[in-house]
Amino acid sequence: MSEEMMEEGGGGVIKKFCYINRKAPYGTIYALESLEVVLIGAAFEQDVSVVFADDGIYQLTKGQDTAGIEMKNFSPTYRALEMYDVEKLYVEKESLEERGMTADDLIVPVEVLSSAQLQDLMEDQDVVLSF
Amino acid sequence: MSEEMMEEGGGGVIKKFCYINRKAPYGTIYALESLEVVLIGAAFEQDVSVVFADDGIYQLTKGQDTAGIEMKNFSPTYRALEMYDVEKLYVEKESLEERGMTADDLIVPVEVLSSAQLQDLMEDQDVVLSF
Amino acid sequence: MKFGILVSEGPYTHQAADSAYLFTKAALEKGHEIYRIFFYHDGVNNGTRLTTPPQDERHIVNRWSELAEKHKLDLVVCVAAAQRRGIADAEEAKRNGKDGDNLAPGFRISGLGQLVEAGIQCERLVTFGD
Amino acid sequence: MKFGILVSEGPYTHQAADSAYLFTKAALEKGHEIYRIFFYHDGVNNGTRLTTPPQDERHIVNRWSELAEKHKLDLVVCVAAAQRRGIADAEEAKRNGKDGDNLAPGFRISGLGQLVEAGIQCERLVTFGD
Amino acid sequence: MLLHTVNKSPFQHAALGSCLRLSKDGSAILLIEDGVYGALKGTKISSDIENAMKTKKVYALEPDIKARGVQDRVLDGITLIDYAGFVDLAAENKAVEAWL
Amino acid sequence: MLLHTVNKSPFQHAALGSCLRLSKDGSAILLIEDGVYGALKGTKISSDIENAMKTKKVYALEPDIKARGVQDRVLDGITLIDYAGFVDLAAENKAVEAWL
Repeated sequence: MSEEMMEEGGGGVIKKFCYINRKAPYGTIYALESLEVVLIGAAFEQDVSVVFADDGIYQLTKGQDTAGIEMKNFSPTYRALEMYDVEKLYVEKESLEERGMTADDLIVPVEVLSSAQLQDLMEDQDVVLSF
Repeated sequence: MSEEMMEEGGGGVIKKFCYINRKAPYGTIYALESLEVVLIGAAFEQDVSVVFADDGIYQLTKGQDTAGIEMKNFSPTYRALEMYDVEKLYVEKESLEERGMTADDLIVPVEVLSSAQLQDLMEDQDVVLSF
Repeated sequence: MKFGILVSEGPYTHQAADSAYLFTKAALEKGHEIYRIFFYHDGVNNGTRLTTPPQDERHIVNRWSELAEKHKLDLVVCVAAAQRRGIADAEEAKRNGKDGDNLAPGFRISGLGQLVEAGIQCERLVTFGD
Repeated sequence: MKFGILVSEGPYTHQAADSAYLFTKAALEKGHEIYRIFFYHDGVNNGTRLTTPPQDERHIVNRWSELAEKHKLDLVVCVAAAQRRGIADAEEAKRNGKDGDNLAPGFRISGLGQLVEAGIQCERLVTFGD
Repeated sequence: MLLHTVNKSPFQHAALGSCLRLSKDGSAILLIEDGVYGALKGTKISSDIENAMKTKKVYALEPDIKARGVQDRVLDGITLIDYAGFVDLAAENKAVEAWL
Repeated sequence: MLLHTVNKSPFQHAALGSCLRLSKDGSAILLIEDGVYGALKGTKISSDIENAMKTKKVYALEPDIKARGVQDRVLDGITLIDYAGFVDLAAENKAVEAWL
C-alpha cells in the first residue's frame, strides 16, 4: 500500500472538483461510497463542491433511523464535512420541490440552487464525479 | 453437482410459470440470464408463459449486430424457444406503442396483449419470475 | 408454508441481499419453512468468504452462513452465474483450472434447475433484486 | 492527452465494464495516455482471477490483464470497496486472516486517494457505471 | 390475487408506474427499499399512488420508511408493516411479483 | 463545455431527463449503452430529445445502436460516432459528466 506516499500527489495543483449525488441512500451503496470519496478527497486540498440533485437529496433527510434494516446510519457524517473543510454543499431547488421538501428538512445547511444556477456551477468544474 | 438428479424433481406437478422480461438486452445481463432460466426450465415440463413488457420488448428487436461491442448476440436463441416447447410468448401492446414499434419489428411471432389482458394472464399464474 | 427465496444482487451494493435476509429470518420466526435460497445474477457474490466489511457494518456473508447453520438452510449459488463472476468452490476451481476458491461455508454451487425446482416445490417464491 | 478511467460496475452484469474497456482501447489507439484505471463500487469485481465465462463470451478479466500488460496500464482496485465485496491479493488476505486470495494479474489494490489523485493528474476523467 | 413488490424510487425509475399499470384491481402493492419514496405526501407522484389506492391496497415496509427518515410524510391510507407483516402478505396472496 | 454521457433507457430511468434539465445550452450529450434508446424516432420521448437538439448537440454510440438493432430508427440530426469518436469528444470537451 503506497497510498500514503501518493496522498499528496497533487503537487500543488488546485482543481475544481465536483461530486454529484443523485441516488437515495440505503437502497444502493453509491451514496455511502460517494461520501467516502469526498472524505478521502478532502486531504488533497482541492476546491470541492458537493451537489445533491434528484434522489440524492434524500441522503440529507433528517431523522434517519436504520436500526430496523440493520444497516449503519451514515447521515451524521454529512455534518462532519465542515470539519474536513468541505463547505460548499448545493441542492437543486427543482429536486426539492418535486419531493415536497425544503432546505429545512435537511440535516446540514446547504445552498439551494435553481437548475440554471446548477448548470453554471457544473460547467465551471475541472473534474466531475457522479454517483 | 447433483443437478441431473434434481432436474425431474417436480414429481408430476404442473404449475403455471410466468417469466416477465422488462429490461433491455446488453446494457445489463438480466435479459440473457433470464433466457437461460427459461431454457433450463423447459426440461421441467411446466406450463410456461414468457412476457415481454417495458424495455423487455427490445430483447426481441430484429437486426441486432453486437460485433462492435464484442458481446454475443443472443437474440437468435429466442427463435429456438419453440423447439423447447416454450410457445406462449406475450408482448404488451402499450409497451410497443410507447416505443413506436409493432409485432412486425420482432424476431419471433408473439401474441400482443393489452395491459388489461396481461393483468388477467399474470393473475392466473402460480409462479412469477421477474427479470 | 414452504417458501423459496431468489436473491439477484450482491452484498452491500444493493439492499436486495439485506431485504432477503430479513425476510427469511422473519419467515423462520413465524414458523414457515425456507425450502431453498437461490443466488442468481450478482446474487452469487453473497457466497464469497473473502469479504472483510468495516467493523461497524453488518457482515452479510457470515450472516447467511450462520443462519444456514442454525436452520439447516439450503443456500444454492447458480453455477453459470458464479463462473461469470468468479465464485468457485474447490471442486469448481479444480475443474476450471483455477488456483484458488472462495465459496463461503453453508453455500453450495449447483445448476439453474434448482431455481425452477424451488418454484415447483415451494408454495411461494419471493424475489429480491434490482 | 492524459486520461483517467473510473469503472463502477462488475463484469458481465452491467455493460459499463465493456464500455470502459473499449473506450480505453480506442484512446490508446489514438495515442492518448491512460494514466490509471480505477475500479470502485462493484467495479472491483473486474479484478478477480476466478471467473470462467462461457467459451463463446468475451473474458472481461483476462482482457483487462492483457491490455494492462501490453500497455503498462495501472489498474487500481479500491481497497475499501474490495474488502466489502471479497476481492483480495495475497497481502490483503493475510492481513484480514483469509485463507485465499483472488486478485487477477495486472491489478493492484490501493486506497481511494488514487482516484482523487487521478482526477488531479489527468486532463480528463471518464466514468463508466450504472 | 398477486402481491406486487416495488423496490425502486418512483422519481428515478419507471417500475412503480409499470406495476400500477399491470396490477389488477383488488391486488396488494408493497413498497420496499427505495420504493418507499412512492408512499409520501406532497410529491410529484403522490396523486398517482392516491389514485391507485382507490382500487388497490398499498403497503409500505416501516423499517425502510424509518431508515430514510420519512415516517412523518406517509400518505393517509397506506398501511405500514414490518418484515413479519411482509411474510404474512406473501403467504396470504397467491404469488409474489417483484417489479425490478 | 462539458460532455454529458447517458447510459440508461429513457423509458425506465429518469437519467436522460435529469441530463437535459441540468446541461447547459451548447453542450454535447452522448447516448451510450441502453441510453441509445433515447435516440430513436416515433417513441414517447422523441419530442423531448428533438427539443433538446435545438440547443444542444446530441450524439449516439453506433456500436451500441447496432447491437440493439435500431440503426434504421435513429432521429435525423443525431450524429453517430464510434469509440474513437467518443474519445475525441471527451478530449474536445473540458470534462465529462456521466449521468448514472
